[in-house]
Amino acid sequence: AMSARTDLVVGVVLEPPHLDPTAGAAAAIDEIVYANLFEGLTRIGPNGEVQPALAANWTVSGDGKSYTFKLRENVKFHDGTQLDAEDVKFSLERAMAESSTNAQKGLFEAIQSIETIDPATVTVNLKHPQGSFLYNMGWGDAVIVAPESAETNKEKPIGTGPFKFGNWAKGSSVTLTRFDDYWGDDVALEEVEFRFIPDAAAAVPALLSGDVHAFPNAQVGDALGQIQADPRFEVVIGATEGETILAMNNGKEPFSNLKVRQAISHALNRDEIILGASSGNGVPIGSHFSPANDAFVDLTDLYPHDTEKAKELLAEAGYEDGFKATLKLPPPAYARQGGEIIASQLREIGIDLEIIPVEWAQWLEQVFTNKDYDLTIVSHTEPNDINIYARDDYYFAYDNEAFDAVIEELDQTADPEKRKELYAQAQRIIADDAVNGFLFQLPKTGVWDAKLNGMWENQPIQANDVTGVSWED
Amino acid sequence: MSAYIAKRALTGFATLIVASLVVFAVLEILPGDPARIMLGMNASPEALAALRDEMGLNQPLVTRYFDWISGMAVGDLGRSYTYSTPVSELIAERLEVSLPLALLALALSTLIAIPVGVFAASRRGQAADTVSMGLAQIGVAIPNFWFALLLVYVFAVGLRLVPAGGFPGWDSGWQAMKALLLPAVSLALPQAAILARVTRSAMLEVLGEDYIRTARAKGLPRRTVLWKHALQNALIPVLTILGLQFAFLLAGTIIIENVFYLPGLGRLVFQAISQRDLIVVEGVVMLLVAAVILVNLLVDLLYAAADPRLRTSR
Amino acid sequence: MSIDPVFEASGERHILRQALTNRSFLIGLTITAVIALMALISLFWTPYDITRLEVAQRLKGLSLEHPFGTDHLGRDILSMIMVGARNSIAVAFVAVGIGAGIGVPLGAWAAAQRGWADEALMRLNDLVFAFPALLSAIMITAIFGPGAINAIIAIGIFNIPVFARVARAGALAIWPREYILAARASGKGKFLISTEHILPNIASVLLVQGTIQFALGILAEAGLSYLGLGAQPPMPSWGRMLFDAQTRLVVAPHLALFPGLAIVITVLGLNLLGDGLRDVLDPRVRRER
Amino acid sequence: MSLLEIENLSLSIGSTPILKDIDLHLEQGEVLGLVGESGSGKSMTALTLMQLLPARSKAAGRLEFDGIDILNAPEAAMCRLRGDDLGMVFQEPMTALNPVKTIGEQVAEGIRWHTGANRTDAEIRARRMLERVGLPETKFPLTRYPHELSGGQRQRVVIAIACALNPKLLIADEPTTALDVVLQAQILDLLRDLVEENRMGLLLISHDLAVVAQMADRITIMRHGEVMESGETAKTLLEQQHPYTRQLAEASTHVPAKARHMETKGASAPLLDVENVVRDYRLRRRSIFAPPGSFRAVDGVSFSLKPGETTALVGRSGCGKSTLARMVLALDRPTSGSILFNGQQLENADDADLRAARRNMQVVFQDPYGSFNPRHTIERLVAEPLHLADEKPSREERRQRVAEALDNVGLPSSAMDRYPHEFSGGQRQRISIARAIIMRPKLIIADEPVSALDVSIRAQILDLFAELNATMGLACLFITHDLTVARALTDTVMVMHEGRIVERGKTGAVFDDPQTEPAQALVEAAPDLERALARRQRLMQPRH
Ligand SMILES: Nc1ncnc2c1ncn2[C@@H]1O[C@H](COP(=O)(O)OP(=O)(O)OP(=O)(O)O)[C@@H](O)[C@H]1O
Ligand SMILES: Nc1ncnc2c1ncn2[C@@H]1O[C@H](COP(=O)(O)OP(=O)(O)OP(=O)(O)O)[C@@H](O)[C@H]1O
Ligand SMILES: [Mg+2]
Ligand SMILES: [Mg+2]
Repeated sequence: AMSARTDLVVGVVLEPPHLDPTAGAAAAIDEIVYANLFEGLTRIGPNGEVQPALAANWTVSGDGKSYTFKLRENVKFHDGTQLDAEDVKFSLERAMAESSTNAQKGLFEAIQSIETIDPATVTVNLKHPQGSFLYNMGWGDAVIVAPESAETNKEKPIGTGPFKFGNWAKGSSVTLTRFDDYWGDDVALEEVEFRFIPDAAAAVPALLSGDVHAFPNAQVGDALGQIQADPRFEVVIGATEGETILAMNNGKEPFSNLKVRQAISHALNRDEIILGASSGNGVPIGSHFSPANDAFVDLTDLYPHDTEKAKELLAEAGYEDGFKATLKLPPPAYARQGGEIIASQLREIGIDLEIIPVEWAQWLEQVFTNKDYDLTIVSHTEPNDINIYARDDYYFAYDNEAFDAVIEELDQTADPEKRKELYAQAQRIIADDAVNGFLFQLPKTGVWDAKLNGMWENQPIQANDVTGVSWED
Repeated sequence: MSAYIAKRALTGFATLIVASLVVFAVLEILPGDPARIMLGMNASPEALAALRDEMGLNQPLVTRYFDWISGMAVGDLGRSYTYSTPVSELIAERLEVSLPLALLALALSTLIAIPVGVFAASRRGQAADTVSMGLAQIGVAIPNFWFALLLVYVFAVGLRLVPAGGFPGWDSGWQAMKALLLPAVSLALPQAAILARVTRSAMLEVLGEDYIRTARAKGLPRRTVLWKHALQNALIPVLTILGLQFAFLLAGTIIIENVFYLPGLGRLVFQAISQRDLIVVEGVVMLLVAAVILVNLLVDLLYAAADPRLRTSR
Repeated sequence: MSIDPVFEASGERHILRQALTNRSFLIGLTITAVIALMALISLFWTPYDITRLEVAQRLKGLSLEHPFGTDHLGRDILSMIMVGARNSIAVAFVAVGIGAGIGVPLGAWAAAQRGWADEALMRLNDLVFAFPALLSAIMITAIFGPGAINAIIAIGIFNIPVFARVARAGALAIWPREYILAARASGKGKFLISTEHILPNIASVLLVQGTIQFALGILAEAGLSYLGLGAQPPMPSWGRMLFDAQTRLVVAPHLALFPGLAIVITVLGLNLLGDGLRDVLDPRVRRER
Repeated sequence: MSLLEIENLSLSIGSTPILKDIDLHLEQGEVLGLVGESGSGKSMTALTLMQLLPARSKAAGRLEFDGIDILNAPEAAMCRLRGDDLGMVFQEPMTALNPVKTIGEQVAEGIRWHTGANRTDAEIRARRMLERVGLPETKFPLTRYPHELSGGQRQRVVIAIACALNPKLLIADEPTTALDVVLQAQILDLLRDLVEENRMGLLLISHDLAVVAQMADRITIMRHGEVMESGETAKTLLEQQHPYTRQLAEASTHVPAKARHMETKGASAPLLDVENVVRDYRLRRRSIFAPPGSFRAVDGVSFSLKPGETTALVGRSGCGKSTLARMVLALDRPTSGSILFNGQQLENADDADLRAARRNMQVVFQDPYGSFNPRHTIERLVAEPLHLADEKPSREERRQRVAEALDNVGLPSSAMDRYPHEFSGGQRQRISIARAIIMRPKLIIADEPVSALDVSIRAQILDLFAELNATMGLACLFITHDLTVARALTDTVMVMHEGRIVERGKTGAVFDDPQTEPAQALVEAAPDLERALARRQRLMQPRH
């Protein structure tokens, strides 16, 4: 019998700047190395659950302030060195350090100290109980690296995963190859190539011509229908952590007026927006929270599409004749196309939007840093990031003490039920305040060869874990 | 002749200096903070400051300019912000794609255009002339990215003869060549169309010259006169266009490299601009300016090769 | 003394007759006129209002209501093409205006002045030429943000050296003519000679170059828009329509077909017009680049 | 059987008839002169013979060369004939050679093609041929390019190409018009030698009766595509039976009635005083370090001109005549020396200072067409110097003055609203003279004002100059290489050679008895119809 193929070409949109997930924010890094090349103490599973990884198991102290991890036996780095507790201590301390360039230093903020009990046991002491600690340790930014190779990981990453670094053809692709001394079960694939295809228009022919076998996150827009109908391909619409919102500058007239924000929320027709901006894929949201999350509360009915109501509210706020405002749009298609639709919808209630397209660089500077904007459309893709509404000086310019209190409590709470309730509370507060126009959850449109098994359906974190992928014979 | 080259080198050098000032100044006023772009939305202010420091962005303008220029003098183009590898290495890698692509396109367009142009000129006013020049008109009018997409759907998606895009690297030999085929064709088409028209009109002009009549009066048949006497004389305007085209091909591949997601110079610089990887942009632009200067010089030397009158007059 | 009879027909009719029998010119003129008319009509009327989106009607194929179908936001593509013509043409036109308005006087001046002024101008020209045009256009749009105005500036700047070169080459060829010597012997200065004698005599070359640059401008706008740097929503332009169409080629090829054809036809028309003009205006003038 | 026999040859291009019923015949070793005014169809006759006619041409009649029916010969047969038995020398030596090929290649090419000789053999023959036309290997190696040769040398190469395979018939289409008189004489000598040596037939096309009279055994006179008269040269030209022949002969020896202007008063102050003028042209640097070389085009020239005086400036091509003229006109500045016009220093004056001088000094150029902006009306063209008037004339006044000037040169005022291309060559030159005199200048500088014109038109213009000189008392500096013209129009003459004035004096005296070598060469080489005919008659006497 013919043996199954063992090569895989995965299409990804962006090329990473380097390959060290502990030294850069770019999601493109994790999309290649997470779980494939680097592993942490824990890992995030296909549905966002925390699973054991380098730590085979762990115990938590009664006060929730101390975690003891039992490491797996016989774990080897790709350069042949052995993993031990010292490596874990080194990795975490390196990430926490003052001079650390870790992009998510917040993940390690709660850590007080790290103790190595024996070569296979590590204890992490926290300053205060942290509900999300095990989840945090599953992030790409918290993977375990070896002191010998930590500094050169950017160019030549050395991890403990089932694939080792093969080759990086800059601008083109990164190739990983099977690591034969892997501690766990052997993976089915010999070689995985992550090919960078930034242009949406190029993705479709790449797929149709068979050049690329899988796009875990295909930006193929309206072509999706066509691909879906093609038996050669499997299309899976999953969920991401990307809340797409119409962000409003709450610190600026007239958006500082609750009634105006509510009027805008009523004027939005989510179905039309999803159809036009995301080819009809995407789950409507009513607050800044992912429907895939357990704690999700559906608040989409709070401000149903109602032009009359919107006009009324606008009149109450003192803008009978509407007003003019700007809408700054970053490059992604959901923003540019969504922007055109939203502009046309708001025109119905008398708000005249001037569309200003900006590049990411300008968006970051003008909108995100300088808050020089009225409205903008953007997708927030970090998981569980409702806490950004509690940040001072965040670009929404939203300030609500009640909300801040909820987030603070959430941070201290480990009990799942309690956390769920607090999350619900938080969702409701920002929805009531109509801080932003909440549009939809970005879909994860996975497209791959129908003969391919084991691709992730959802994208709980930004990663393309191919350790479980295999070809059908 | 060598004195001439020396003079040209001198003016070329001066042009480079001015160009470096322009590039540096333009990029200086480019809005957007490279450090911010590298670290993303949620980066802390300290991390930002540290990175800015590390990238040398906090130094005074003049210092940075001279650092850059003096580095360039010894072949050090600096280190990319986004890739954190030496810019010269990045450029060298990308040239491996862009240079062969440009040369291939140039070869294709020349090999198609010159015979077509000569042929059309020799049949002035006849059906063959009308048809080939009509096609050339259309070739000039088609946006090359549009043509490229059509090619992809026909030859990559439909017939599956070549890949739809990407570049497997030169190690893969023939595969690499295949990957460059469609991009080269789509680059070559409008160039060939222009070149064919230039060749034709240059030929027509030459064919009206007295010495063509002299050659015919020697008893040489038409075809011999066409290829042996007329073509070399028509070469000057053709060379001019070829020179312009090469510079265009090397830099103007931005769009085509995007369509075919080729890791070439054009895409490198496009990406670098949007990511504010200024040092890369500076390096690439300087390289392109130098290439244009060099190609111009080369073209002028070729002029002299094609036309002996230009050899002694300088 | 005997008086010679004065004979032969007047020149003006001659040009008109030439024009009416020149095939390229006629075809080119017709195409250009139709496109211009379409753009003009769109100022007053289009089949549908393109500022109103009917998302539910998106990506409809060709039909009686929508002869060219609808786009991804449910707009009528015929209407979009009409309005897009306006923008594409306006961008190219103003860019040519900038290029000619600055380049021609510069070129004429350099030719009149010779010496260091000429040298300096030519080096400056080389410098602009040395910068890859598209790349610089990208930088300009990166500084000022993408948009039609900036596309105009970017394309316009690169038209300047083209016109300067053509004007200079044309003027240099005219300066040694005997009638210039005669004018100088009549005490006319460089400025008067340039405006009275040089410019009218290079006008036809410039006109021809103008149509070429116009055509190139439309292609350049399309290229910039294709990279997302040209006209911006809600303003349609042919290039931007292609940009929007590229991801939908498999599902709705008409999205790319019509704007693409519009570009091809317009550029073709302009090129034919330019070729025709060259023949009509001055069959003797040698083509200069 | 004759070598060449043409009977009833007609030619039309498109629907325009060009040649009508031409009859010609030519024997071996005979020279046939074909003369006629411009556009009479001389070149077309030659091209028909070579079958190198422009597109859409149709020839009919009988054209037999060496027993071959040329009009019906296939292209391949013509290719065998051209360059082998049938050679042709074209009018313009400057453009007749391919600029990118060496002269060796160009001469050898035909030899190789026709004889199948290998490169070395062909080159040996080419070398021999070039030596034959006076370009010896030692000084002119085969590897020279055409631009490295002078006009006369190039014309020799063209002749070498045409004669490389000892053709039975050589057609020479105005082989000397682009050359100066001295060179012309050399080329004509060469052609004569070739005819004698190989018993070659020569069809010599020219509009210059003197040249033909000197060379041809028989002559055929054409006009408007028809043969007017043909016969033995001396007889035809002396007897002048056909009225057109008489007209042509008169025109080419035309001397304006010397209705001379008022006597130059010896005492009057000079109008123009040129003192030791030098003009150096800078040459391109050979290297960045070497100082730029220079070429002295005018070398220490001094002369003066009194009001009303006419002076000729003659000399070989390139001797510096035009350069001197431009400096006198203040269109160019001398490197050193001084020019005093009408009491005003010109050499360093700026444009504003020059207005007064310009008002009194105008210019007429060689090429009447090139000296007009083709886009301006005659009114505007003629009125151009009015720019110099202190008061801007009104529109009526301007038209008035233009009409007057046109009248002075014999043109109707209706010409005013027309464009230059609507006029004949002679009329155009009149218009440019009208422009020159509209400001009533004291001096006119005429740089070869008739050399581009046909003989018959030339005569009219010379008359006009003579008349203007008489009626207006214009002083005139007349630049020419044509001694007949100088003799006809001027009181004094200056002979220029390599930038210097080598001889000067009363026109008649200098030409009758030239003292310096350059002047002698000029006079000797100048073709002269009467002298040529006289010699021809002497030669023919014994045969009677
Ligand atoms: N290619 C052409 N197409 C149409 N008519 C032509 C063409 N070439 C020449 N003619 C016309 O044919 C006639 C004869 O021209 P040809 O050249 O034989 O004159 P020519 O006697 O040689 O005059 P010249 O002394 O000026 O050389 C002229 O009226 C000319 O206008
Ligand atoms: N701009 C220039 N640079 C260098 N040399 C020049 C320039 N103009 C003219 N010469 C040279 O100066 C010499 C005199 O030229 P000029 O035009 O005065 O000759 P000419 O006597 O009028 O000849 P022709 O009878 O052919 O018109 C020539 O050898 C010419 O090559
Ligand atoms: Mg002739
Ligand atoms: Mg001269």
